[in-house]
Amino acid sequence: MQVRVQEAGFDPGAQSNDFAAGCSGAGAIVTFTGVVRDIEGGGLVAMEIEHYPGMTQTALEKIAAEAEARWSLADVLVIHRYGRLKPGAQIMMVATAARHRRDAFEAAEYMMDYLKSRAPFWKKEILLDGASEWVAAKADDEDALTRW
Amino acid sequence: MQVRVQEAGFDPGAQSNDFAAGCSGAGAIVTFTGVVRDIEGGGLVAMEIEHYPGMTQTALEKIAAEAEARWSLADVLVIHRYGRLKPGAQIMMVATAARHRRDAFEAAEYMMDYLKSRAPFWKKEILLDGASEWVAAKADDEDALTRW
Amino acid sequence: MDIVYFAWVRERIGLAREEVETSAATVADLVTELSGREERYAAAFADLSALRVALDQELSDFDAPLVGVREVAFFPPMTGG
Amino acid sequence: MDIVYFAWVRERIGLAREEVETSAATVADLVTELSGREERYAAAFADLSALRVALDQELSDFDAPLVGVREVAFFPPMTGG
Repeated sequence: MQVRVQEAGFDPGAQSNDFAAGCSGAGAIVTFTGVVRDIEGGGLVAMEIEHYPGMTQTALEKIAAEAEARWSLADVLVIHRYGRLKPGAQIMMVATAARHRRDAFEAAEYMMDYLKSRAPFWKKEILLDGASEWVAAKADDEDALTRW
Repeated sequence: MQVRVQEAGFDPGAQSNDFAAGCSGAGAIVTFTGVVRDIEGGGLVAMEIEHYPGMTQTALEKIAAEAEARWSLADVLVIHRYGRLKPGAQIMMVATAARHRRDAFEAAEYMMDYLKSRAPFWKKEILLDGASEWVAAKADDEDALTRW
Repeated sequence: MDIVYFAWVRERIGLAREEVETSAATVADLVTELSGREERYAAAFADLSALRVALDQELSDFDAPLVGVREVAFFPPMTGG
Repeated sequence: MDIVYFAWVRERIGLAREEVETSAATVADLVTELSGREERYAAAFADLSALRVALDQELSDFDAPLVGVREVAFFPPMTGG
């Protein structure tokens, strides 16, 4: 398991190649990358991501450990950034490696669903006109957890 | 939509970075990479992938078009190799980009399920002792299509 | 009409492609005709549930008519991905 | 006991962290105590359904006892990923 909470940017392609290289024997690699997207109509200057430093690493490791317990996985990677990110910047990624594609897909979706609602991050949109707004949690994201 | 049937190898990380760069506005990128894995106990020299040249491109484009019709996607990428591949080599990849993660995940899983059973590829394992064996289709893979 | 074979069907029949003159009305009729020709065809077509067919590069089935078809392909279930 | 605040809870209260002396038995009691102190606390805690709480960096709930707890965190629903 590799879990990294960092302010620095990362290269998702390079990360996923490194991850895959460490998982020989796994036939299936799934990655998810989350990217800052502009708001409807444009005008997003940046996304500020706040987190709970004492808790974040542990919370992410718990989510990754639960995925490893539920599915048959060769390895799991989670990277999540905090700080001020521009539109187009990578926010986070997860990667899973498994013998079988279903395990890799489901474990990646599971981790994403839990990251959305159970990892201590909060996002604030900074707009062109100087305004800023906290991103509200979506009921859909909370509901997604009932799948698991 | 980008669909490529090729003998040459490819770099999944570079491909997924290129793909993501062309999809600004999509917050969610999912990739699946399939890798040749050794058989139980070792001894796989190569995987030979035969295909139906006249049909393959069209069959993959149909699968990708159906994914684009069913989910809200910014773009879709499919790369599938044929020829003689060594253990550890990439066989194929799919990538999906969407505003929302659920679309990106489901479309990628859908394409993989259809690629497994509806794209005209056949795999033969070449073993150390000189023997070779066609990989049999799995009932599980056929059953997977009933999800959709 | 061109007939193409893939994977173990190709290996068992010993040919990747051949041109045949036939008046078979359906794929099943064509299979019966080919199976009657030589043992290697009969062996390849012994269990149709283990075979798939494409007509002019579109998946089809054994009941399908052959009217206007230029290329028939026989192969085992596909194993892509 | 340390209390930490995140996101708009931090902004509304105007503090990221503070140390308080309290004999509150549960999180709910602590919330009542803080809300009685100043309007900015009352405003931040007005709708508990919009808040989450962690005790010593583990998600918990408002009924949980505070015995032995060193750090209480209040924040809105998380928006990771």
